[in-house]
Amino acid sequence: MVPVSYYLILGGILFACGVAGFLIKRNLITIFMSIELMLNGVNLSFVAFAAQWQALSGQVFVFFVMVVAAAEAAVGLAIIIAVYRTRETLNVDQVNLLKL
Amino acid sequence: MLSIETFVAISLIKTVIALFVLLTAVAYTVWLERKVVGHMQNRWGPTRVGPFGLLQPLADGVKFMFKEDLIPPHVYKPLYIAAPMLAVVFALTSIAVIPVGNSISIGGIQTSLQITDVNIGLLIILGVTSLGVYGVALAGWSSNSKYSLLGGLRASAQMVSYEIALGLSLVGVLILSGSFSLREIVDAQSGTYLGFIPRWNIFPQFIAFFIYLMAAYAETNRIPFDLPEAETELVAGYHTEYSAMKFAMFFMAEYANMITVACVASLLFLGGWHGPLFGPPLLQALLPLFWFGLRIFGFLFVYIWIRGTLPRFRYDQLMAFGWKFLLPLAIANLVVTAFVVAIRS
Amino acid sequence: MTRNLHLWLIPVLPLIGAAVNGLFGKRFSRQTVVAIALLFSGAAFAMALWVASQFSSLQTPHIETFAAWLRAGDFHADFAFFLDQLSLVMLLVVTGVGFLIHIYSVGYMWEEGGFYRFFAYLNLFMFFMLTLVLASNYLLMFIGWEGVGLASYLLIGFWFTKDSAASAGKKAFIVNRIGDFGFLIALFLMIQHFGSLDFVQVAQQVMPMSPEIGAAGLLTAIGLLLMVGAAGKSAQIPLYVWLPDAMEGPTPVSALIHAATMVTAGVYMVSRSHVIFEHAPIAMMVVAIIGTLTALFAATIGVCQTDVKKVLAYSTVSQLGYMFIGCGVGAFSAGIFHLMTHAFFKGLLFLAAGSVIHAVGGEQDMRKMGGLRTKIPWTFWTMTAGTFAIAGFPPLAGFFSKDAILWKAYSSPYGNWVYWAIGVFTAFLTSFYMFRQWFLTFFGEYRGEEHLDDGHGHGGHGHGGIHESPAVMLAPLVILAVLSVCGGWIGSERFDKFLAPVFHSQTASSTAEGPSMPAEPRKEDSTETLFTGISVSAALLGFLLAWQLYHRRPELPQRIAASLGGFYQAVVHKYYVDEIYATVFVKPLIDGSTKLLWHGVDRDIIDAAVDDSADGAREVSDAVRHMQSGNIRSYAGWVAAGAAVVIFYMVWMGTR
Amino acid sequence: MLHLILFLAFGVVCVAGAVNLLVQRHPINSALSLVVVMGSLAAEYLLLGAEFVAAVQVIVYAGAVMVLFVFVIMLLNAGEEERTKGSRVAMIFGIPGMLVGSLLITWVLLEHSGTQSVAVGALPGPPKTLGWLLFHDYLLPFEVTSVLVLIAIIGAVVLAAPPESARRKD
Repeated sequence: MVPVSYYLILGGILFACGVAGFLIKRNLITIFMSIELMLNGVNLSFVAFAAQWQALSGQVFVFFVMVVAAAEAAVGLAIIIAVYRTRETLNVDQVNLLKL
Repeated sequence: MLSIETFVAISLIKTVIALFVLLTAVAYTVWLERKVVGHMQNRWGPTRVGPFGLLQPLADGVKFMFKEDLIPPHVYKPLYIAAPMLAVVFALTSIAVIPVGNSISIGGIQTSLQITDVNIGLLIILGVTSLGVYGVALAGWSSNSKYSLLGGLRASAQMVSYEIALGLSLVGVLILSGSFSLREIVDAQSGTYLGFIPRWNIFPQFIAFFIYLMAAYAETNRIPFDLPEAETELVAGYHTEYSAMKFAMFFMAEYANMITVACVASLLFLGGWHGPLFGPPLLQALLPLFWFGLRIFGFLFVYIWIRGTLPRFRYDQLMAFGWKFLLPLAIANLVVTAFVVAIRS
Repeated sequence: MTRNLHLWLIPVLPLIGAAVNGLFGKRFSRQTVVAIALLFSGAAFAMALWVASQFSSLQTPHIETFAAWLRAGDFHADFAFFLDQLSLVMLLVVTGVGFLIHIYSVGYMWEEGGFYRFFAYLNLFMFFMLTLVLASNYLLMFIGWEGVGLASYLLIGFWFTKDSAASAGKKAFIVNRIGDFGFLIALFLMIQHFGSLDFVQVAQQVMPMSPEIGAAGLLTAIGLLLMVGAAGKSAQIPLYVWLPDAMEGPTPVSALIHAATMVTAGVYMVSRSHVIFEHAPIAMMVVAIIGTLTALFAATIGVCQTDVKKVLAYSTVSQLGYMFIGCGVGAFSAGIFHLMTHAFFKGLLFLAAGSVIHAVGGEQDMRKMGGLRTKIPWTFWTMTAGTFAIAGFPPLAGFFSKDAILWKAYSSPYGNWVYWAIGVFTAFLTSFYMFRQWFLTFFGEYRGEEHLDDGHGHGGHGHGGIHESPAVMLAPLVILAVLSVCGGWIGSERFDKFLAPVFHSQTASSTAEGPSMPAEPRKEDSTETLFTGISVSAALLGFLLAWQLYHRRPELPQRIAASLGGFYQAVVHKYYVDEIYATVFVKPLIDGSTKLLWHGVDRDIIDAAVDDSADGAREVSDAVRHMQSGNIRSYAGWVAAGAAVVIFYMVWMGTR
Repeated sequence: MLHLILFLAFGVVCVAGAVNLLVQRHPINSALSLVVVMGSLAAEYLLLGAEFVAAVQVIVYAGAVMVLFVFVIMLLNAGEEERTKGSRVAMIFGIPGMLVGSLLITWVLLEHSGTQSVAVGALPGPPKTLGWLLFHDYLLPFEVTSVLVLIAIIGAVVLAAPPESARRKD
């Protein structure tokens, strides 16, 4: 028997790691992965809450999050490719101008 | 309910048996391929080691093990070493959920001919095979060679693309049987149509079977979709820089994947282990295994046959085939199947 | 109530004409425009005649409600039309005279640009005027009231490229606004105290109230405010100044709007509100005094005017003063009677004046006319009829109505001999300046210079020399002349009886009004005859004086003027009223607006606030924009910090 | 007990993977760490009984999304991360903000929820039931997400397609 809060805290840690990654990483792709990490943390808390409240809706929402994450990954990676094509770098600190 | 100890013991025994059978099968698939292709090309294939060259796989194994393990300079070492292991691990994992026959009882303990029976077995196979791409992709990238990198890129794009068609082709079967459990899918195929046609999914799902066949060939990087290792253009593709046991691991992974695919095809489309049962009880117990093995053999033979027959696709043709032909076809098949099932129920 | 007369058709018909002409008229030929305008105004007239023919069978007042308009709490105002004897008279006058003037305008305006625009405005005016007349509550009446103001503004400024016309339009509009302001406050008071603006309901609520004799109260306030509105619309002291300037508009407009119909709206409104006024003797007195003063004042100015239209304009102001005397002494029916006859003869006079102007090619100065009698005989004879009518010669229309008012001014319980005396003096002045005009225009030698010689003087109607107007203009003149002659034969007694249901039935039931009304019909015939004689002789005196001064010895006026000196100058300059207004009201207002409101409030406070906030925003942005570094990780840092704050706040709120 | 051990084991792997993602400087290592995180999360889902979610997690996340990441890393041949000092704000406000937020959330979670425990497979999510939910109760969101995915596909194609000028040269 594991308290639900453990799962929630695990999810929280993953989310915090994602935020931290977003803040400290310089590589666009890694930053993007940090976002995925955050989403995964949220997904875990969804499933944990679903177990706590005995409601399958929580799991259904995980699917939606996954679909959105997949769509986001497709578009995001396409954007990264486009950025790399014009800037020849993946370092966000050097991608700080709106113009090309 | 079994005690934990018995459960672990039985599982271990089953795992060991399955691994042994699988690895042997892998080895002899290689032998079979060389033999069959040789005959197709009007030559003999292996003949020297043992009768009909039957010990050739053993000799190969010994050779791989004792060859010098070269690690080229400028490779990214951790992944260079991990990649073949990943490949072989994922290839061997999926065997865990494949049932090879009904339950048997030995010494009063009822156990199924399957390492573990989970109700989402098919999904696990799909998941594990989808992870298999990492081995190939990482090998290609970590070798720090343009041939390998191109091979890895091709492999990852190809496998991700064809995985969609593969998954969708299976959904038709899933709709018919209403379960993810491989055992239940097989059980749903027992009996006959009109008294003499076996109730196999291949008959109502012929298109799905075709799609599955094509997609599976692409997933296992076999001719005519062996672009990642196209030796005429990429030397040896993603495993150009590998030698000795690491190379052997990729080899094993490829053949193990072939066998997995053959197993899934047999289970999903060809009725699994169902077949005529006769003779004494022991024979009755073993016959399903035989029927199952026969189907796998037939499937592997087709693999080899096609390898000996068809030329390789161009890469853009491969992608176009996957996205513009197989995927729409799979979706159409899925829609029609769902519609028919909905009408019937 | 029993029958549906479809009264809404009467105002809506001209509206359709206005819409068609206004929206599409630019592409129509002149003939089409005329056809549309005449069709719809004529249809309205025909409809009014039909209604009049049905009138005897109606139960009065006849109210037709078409739709609910405003609802706010208990208060509600409907789209409802109200037909009784009073509105029937107005209806006939408006549609009839309006239709005639439409016809006249066809000839008068034929050469002008913006032809379609003129008729669209004219039809629009008809719509609003009919709405005003037919409205069953003060609010709908107010809509018509404002609408005719709008149409008046548009038509005065019809030649908007001319500066004086444009500013005359503005002046009319602004002066009218002052009056409307009073009217509006009166409406607010009514809403507050009676909870309704419906004529019937207001009357029912006022009836039981005791008259505010010797004390000013609510009804007096309402009455005075209504009078302010009426003074604005009907050009009474002190708001009459716009009307003479309004002569900048085309002459048919002056005839229709600024003589026959719109300016009488104030009289109509006061008559319509007679219940309120009868309960507020002070208000009545104010009405009478204003009317008297205006009549006299305007008449004296009229004596010295040289512009043919200006004379008529001041005459109109003066005659409106008569109507208010009538209303102010409680003789509403006499006022309305004079309104009707005035519509005939003043419309006629204006149209005839227009015809004269037309004939001499746009010249309006009487000093440059003369001897036109033989050249434009039709115009001469019709104008003669109008002049004799307004001067009050029996048996023409003006005699009867003016006489009725003067008699009532003396004999009515509200009356006073002073009103009568001034009225008679004004009648003398009226007769004098009208015949002055008559003599100056039609007799003597032609004093215009070059016009006879060259035909191009007035490009528009320049077929050489002085010429009679076309038949399309003369026909309305003749009809109106006939009406001016015969219009009075109805007799004020019969007219009074006809309107009695409106003015007496309600008051008769009122106990407060008891003693005066039944006692009133008892009058000494001899006294009345005497009074009639006096006023007729006043008119005759005016005629003789004018004849003497302007026909026999034309050099005399100059000398008289010279001997009068300052007073004459004052009269010529209209007593400097415009200048006084400019100094007393307009200039302080402009200065105040400029210095205080524009420079002080607008520039230093409002604009400054806007500018300073813009500057402040720019400075703040300047400071804050460094947050927008373009660095994604910085943005993420802000988001994280903000999220922390939000979480903290939520936790804090949650645990408190 | 076994439950707790498994939870902790996979949890530790999870957190280790997440931390490794942060620490590693090469994107491909980060990507693989993330795959590990996702794999162990799938195991956690299994512990909670969400078997279908676990399988989808592996197939979609680990097997497709992360493969895409790896693919892009390979395609762009992304090198080691440079340690540039691009943003002081992220360090001055972001990290403390993140820490404060995390601590607050942790505190709230510990204080106000989760005293109850869940058993192994607490809420089984069989595919059939989930499918019923998805296609009945959540049909509209489902369709909306399908539109979203369609848009994403089109967007990805448009964005990643070589620019007009490059294509014309071919």
